[in-house]
Amino acid sequence: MIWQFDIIILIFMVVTAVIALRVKDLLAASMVFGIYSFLICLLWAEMGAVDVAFTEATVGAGVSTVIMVATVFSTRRRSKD
Amino acid sequence: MIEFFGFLAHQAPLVTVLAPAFGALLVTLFGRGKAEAGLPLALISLSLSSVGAVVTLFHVLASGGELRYRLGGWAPPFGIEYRIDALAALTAAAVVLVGLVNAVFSKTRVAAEAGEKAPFFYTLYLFLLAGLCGIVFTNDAFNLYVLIEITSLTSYALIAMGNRRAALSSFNYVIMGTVGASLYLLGVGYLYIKTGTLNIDGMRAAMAEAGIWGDASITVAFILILVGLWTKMAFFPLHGWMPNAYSYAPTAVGTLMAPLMTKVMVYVMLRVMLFAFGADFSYGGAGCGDIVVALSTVAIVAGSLLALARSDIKKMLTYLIVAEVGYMVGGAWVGNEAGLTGAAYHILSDAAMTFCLFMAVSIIVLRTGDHRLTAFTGLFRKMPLTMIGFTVGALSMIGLPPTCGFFSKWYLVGGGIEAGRWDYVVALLFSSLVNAVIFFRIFERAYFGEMDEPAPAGDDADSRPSQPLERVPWSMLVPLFLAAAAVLLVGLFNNTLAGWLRAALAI
Amino acid sequence: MKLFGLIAVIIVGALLLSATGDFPDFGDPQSPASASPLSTHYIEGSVYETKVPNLVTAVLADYRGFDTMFETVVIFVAGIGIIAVLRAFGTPAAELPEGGGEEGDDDLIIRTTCNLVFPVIQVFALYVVAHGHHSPGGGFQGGVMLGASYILLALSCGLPAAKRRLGERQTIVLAAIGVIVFAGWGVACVLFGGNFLDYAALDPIIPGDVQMARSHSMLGVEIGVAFTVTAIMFVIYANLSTRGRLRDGL
Amino acid sequence: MVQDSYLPLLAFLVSLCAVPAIVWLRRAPNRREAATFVAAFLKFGFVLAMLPAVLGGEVLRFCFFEILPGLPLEFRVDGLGLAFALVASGLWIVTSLYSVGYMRGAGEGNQTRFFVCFAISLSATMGVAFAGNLFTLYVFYEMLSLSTYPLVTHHGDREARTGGRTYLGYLLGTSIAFVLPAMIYCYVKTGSPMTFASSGFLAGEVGPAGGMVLLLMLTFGFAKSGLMPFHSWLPGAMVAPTPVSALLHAVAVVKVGVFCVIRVFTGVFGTGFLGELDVAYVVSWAAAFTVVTSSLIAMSQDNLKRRLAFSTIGQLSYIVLGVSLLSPYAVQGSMMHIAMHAFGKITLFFCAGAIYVAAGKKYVSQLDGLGRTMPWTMGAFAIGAMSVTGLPLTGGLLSKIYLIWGAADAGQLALLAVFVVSSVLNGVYFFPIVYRAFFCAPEGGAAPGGIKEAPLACVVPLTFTAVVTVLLFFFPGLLFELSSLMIAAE
Amino acid sequence: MEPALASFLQEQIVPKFNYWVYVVLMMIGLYAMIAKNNLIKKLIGMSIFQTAIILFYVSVGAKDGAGIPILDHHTYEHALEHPGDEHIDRDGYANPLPHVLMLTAIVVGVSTLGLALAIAQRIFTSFGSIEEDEILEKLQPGGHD
Repeated sequence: MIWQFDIIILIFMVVTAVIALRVKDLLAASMVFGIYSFLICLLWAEMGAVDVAFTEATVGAGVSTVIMVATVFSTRRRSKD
Repeated sequence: MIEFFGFLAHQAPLVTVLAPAFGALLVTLFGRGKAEAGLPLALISLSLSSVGAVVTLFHVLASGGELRYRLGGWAPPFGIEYRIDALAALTAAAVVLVGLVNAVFSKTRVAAEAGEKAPFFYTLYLFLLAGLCGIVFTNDAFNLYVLIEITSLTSYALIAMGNRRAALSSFNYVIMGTVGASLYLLGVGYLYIKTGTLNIDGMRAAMAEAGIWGDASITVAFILILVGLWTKMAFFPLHGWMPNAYSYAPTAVGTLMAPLMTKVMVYVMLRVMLFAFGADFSYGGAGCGDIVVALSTVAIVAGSLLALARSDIKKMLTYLIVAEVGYMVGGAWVGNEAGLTGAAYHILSDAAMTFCLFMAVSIIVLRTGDHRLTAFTGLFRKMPLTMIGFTVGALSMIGLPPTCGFFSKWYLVGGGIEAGRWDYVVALLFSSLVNAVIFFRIFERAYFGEMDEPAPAGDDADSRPSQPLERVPWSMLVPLFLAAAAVLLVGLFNNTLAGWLRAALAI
Repeated sequence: MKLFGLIAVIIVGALLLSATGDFPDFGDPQSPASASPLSTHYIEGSVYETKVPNLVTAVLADYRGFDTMFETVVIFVAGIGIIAVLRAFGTPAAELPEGGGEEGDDDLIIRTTCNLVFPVIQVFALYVVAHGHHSPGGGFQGGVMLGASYILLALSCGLPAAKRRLGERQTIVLAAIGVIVFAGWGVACVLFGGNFLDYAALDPIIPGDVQMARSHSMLGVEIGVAFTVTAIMFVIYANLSTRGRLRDGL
Repeated sequence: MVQDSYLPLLAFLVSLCAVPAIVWLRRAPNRREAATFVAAFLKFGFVLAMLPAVLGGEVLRFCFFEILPGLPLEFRVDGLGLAFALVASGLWIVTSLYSVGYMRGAGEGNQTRFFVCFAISLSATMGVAFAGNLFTLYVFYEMLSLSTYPLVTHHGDREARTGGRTYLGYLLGTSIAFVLPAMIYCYVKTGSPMTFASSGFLAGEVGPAGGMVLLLMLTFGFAKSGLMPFHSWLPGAMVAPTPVSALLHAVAVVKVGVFCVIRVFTGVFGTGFLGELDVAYVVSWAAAFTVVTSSLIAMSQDNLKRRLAFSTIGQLSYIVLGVSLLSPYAVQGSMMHIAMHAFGKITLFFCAGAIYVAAGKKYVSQLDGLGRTMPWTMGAFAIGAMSVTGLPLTGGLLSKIYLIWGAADAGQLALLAVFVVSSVLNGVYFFPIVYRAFFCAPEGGAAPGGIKEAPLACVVPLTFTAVVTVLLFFFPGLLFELSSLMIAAE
Repeated sequence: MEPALASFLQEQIVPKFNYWVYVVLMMIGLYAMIAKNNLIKKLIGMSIFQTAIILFYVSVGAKDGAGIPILDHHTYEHALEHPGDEHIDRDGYANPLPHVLMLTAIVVGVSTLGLALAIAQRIFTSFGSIEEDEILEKLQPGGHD
């Protein structure tokens, strides 16, 4: 566990979370959310939770993002907020 | 032979939970595309489950209080265990029996409303029941969370199978339900970080041993868990998701969830209050008893008044549930035996009477094709049998003897008086009076027939059934009568039931 | 709504932060959660009871196996729920309003690459499932990867191509079988006289000692988990990308 | 003293058992009515069968089962209850006969429903009369409220609907809002089964302030007793067919109300304990106010049945006033007045109904000269009026004497004056009717053609009750004994 | 810097920064769930909300100086050969229990997300919009509450 690393990832996580919620393009939001998941995955690995990191990588960064993109494609891409 | 029966009795809780689960899986495997393929399997598995629940109940009573079942054979806190007392066994029995009877009741409706998706409908339906039973039995805080999520996911999907309004209300439910469940999970996390265990009894023991009752994090955990559960049980003002969800959902779902979901969550609240935190903390250390009773008073009054203002029958009933949840929360929090018994007893009685009313109203809405109060016009003459069922449920809601609603009110009011919470007592009586107004308004309409007054404005096309029923089949009437009989029986045997509950909740 | 949201956030945030001061320090090995007999037993004792070096797998599949079974059910229910909500059996495509997506045309390079990668992913996924006892991984991770391989196929070569490998009916059956394997394993324990999911009861029919019975049983249920997860991940994708029509997706 | 017996249960059940028979025979009106009569006679028989034991000082007890912890659902038949049950079941026979005549004469619809509800409400009345504790009393009280609703709203028109709404609104509202919490409070605080006892089960359990609140809640909560300000359901309920008004609103329902109030005073608190608490005066003044006010209102009513209704309100408050005086004479007077007023008032209602059936007249101002065409009816009316006013040769005099005696005994001269003044007022609003009927010329000169005496099925009952009213003056022994049983027990 | 503030930082924030950040993330998610108008945005908020809780749990399980919760080969072989000799040190391994729980929570999260997206698509199919205000507008003529 390296706390400097920890802090950097956490800061990036907050930033990506805010960006994911602020961009008006839902496709971009989904992708940024994928980045957010990937950062979390890094964080877990760094904190020693390798199994959680593995799951998060496959489920969070992988499938979640894909199904979100799929939904964006079959609905609207623009969001009002 | 005796050994064999002992073995069966030992495994009965497992049968209660797993029979619906296996039923669901088999429905998925074998029910392909046919509308009624799932029904026989659902009925068989639920009957099996009911037998399991009843055997469990008698086993609990015979063994003097509680049963424990170690899943995976691991001793707690390493493994997950079931802890079943009379309250749990009764609640589980109520859950599976309602599920079974409702499966019969909704036989024709599932075919009509779910069509080709009927097997999937039954899969979700059965898993919902399995989840509810699991919630009732488990003694592990995290297992509880997983099961809560199973019931939530199944109910989101089941509700969303209704019309387009149902999908929208289901989405709201997803948002609020997730917040509720997540807050519960967070609260469990707070407890875990302070106690290092997930076993509900173990938490209380660990907190007592470490003497950390006064810590801020324990209080916050308590509040988080409670707020989470309140969201799931639609405690005013966190009830926003419920009225639309229950009234636009498919018929079979409304009649299943209205009697069960909120009640099981009340059960969980009782469990958490008494066993995870202990009565001393819940009523003393947490220091929020007075506020919660005041909140429940507000919930009762608000629920009743909102119900009074509705012209949509099902929505009116859901607001009545909001008020009933207020009853139970208040009863659980006045902090004495009578109140607690009342709250626990009301879980059963409210399940019976809500079930009865929802079935009657569903029949009426389907038969008349009208979802507003105008549907009732002249019904005593047109649909006397349905109205008998409706009347029994309504009298119970008002709280007239010998229905179960009267006796739960009796215990709750007694608890309120004993604790000196006059505001709560007045709210209970007020809600009885409002219920009387609501239901006698309906009776009047049903009894006198045509009335020359303008129809209430605001027709809502989405809650109107597409095609009125030609006639009411017996498969709908018999379940209604069973529920009405349950309302009366739970009332008449309240003394016995309350005795068991009192022993289970001994504080 | 925004104001209400702000107020709710401030109240809940303040509540949560008020408790933070009370927690043991981050990473403190002596915190109650880390020093409790529970976690100590899992770390120090589980290998003697299960012979599985990956502690997470041991706890996941054995000590808290009942949780994991219901976790599989959660996945299963989600998949069935999505079908129940979204799947439009036989609805003509013209009746549904069009979304913003446009059909991308097939690209030879992508198709070829994916066809090459597809078996590799699957083999690795199977390794993850099977090797979960000794390294990070297990039924969930492997299952998701297997599912992802089909998703990749659907993305690159179109949904029909993926459906040829894993048809809708087969998917649902596979998912159900996965849960049945897990729950059935538990029932088998009951039939051999143990409690539900008490793998030790299966000692008579599984080679090796009691610990190995547990270890092998874990592998068995992990495979069940993998079945379900594979199938449901694909179901989720297939339905969501086509709005339940299961024709050509993205 | 206490003796287990199935007789109370039989007396209670017999009219309930008649319900399926009545429904089954709905296509054959004659046989349907026969079922009613059989049940009525059986019920009266069962009640009579209890008489010897009760007169011998026994209390007949029947316990269903323990419905709440330590709280049985049980019947206990004592003198007061039996007296009431005798009156109610006896008058059911008469009323049944009358209602056959009336319902057929006036061509009312839904007669099966009418007789069914009638039978159920009689069972409920028996339940109230026999109730052994406050809880049982409450259960049957509510049963009575509900089962009489279809009777009150029998006509199903707008007026009936409004009347029915007021009826249920007042009765259910007060019982849920006042009686229920008061009862639960008693249960929680005393933990006793709330069995009626002559010394009162609340004795010594509550202080003056609490006692005052409980007494007021219980007295006003049983709104069937018509105490102001919860009286307006009664005039509203007069939209019902006359047999209903007669039996229910002269005997069963309203008498159940005052019966409950008597139980509250004698069984719940006990007159001795109330004397210690010194709180009953509030009820006395409320009742006195009701007596005077309702008499004044009655004078201004032109609708005959409404005039009778307001008269009933006043007479009921006599009973409440009497019992609230706490003097043994007044309490005995109250109990006797239940019966005396019942016979007098039911005669009056029968007459009003007979007039409606025969002449189609509802208003006092239309009655000129009717005595000449309907001598039996108007003669009975005169006797009923005498009894209610309290004139000699009718039973009403006896109970009134006891009441006045009690007031004097309690030293409440002002309340004694209320009795006297209101008796005068009773005369003032009744005798003009008799005068008009016999001594005024009919409107438009000669007697209008077509008006004849009412059907026989109507005339016989009203004659019978008028005769009983007179007989009660000469032979009050049984009533006197039953009511003094209660006094002796104190 | 004020000494009080410094000591607060020293004692409350620095050693527990993970617990602070998870609250921040959670509140971001919660705000999005309540205040955002777009259904997909609400769901992104919901996912952030759930991951924040996972962050909390995993932080609970973390230990300074501990490795991943998998026994290294040497220790494992030793344990197999000498079952009686309990030489595993709990401080050397992260607490596995929160990891197990969070595996479940992640799975629950993705299931909820998938189902919610399906419902959102269904809403889009029926209403032609995924903006909450537009949908409610479409319901206006007939619907109430």
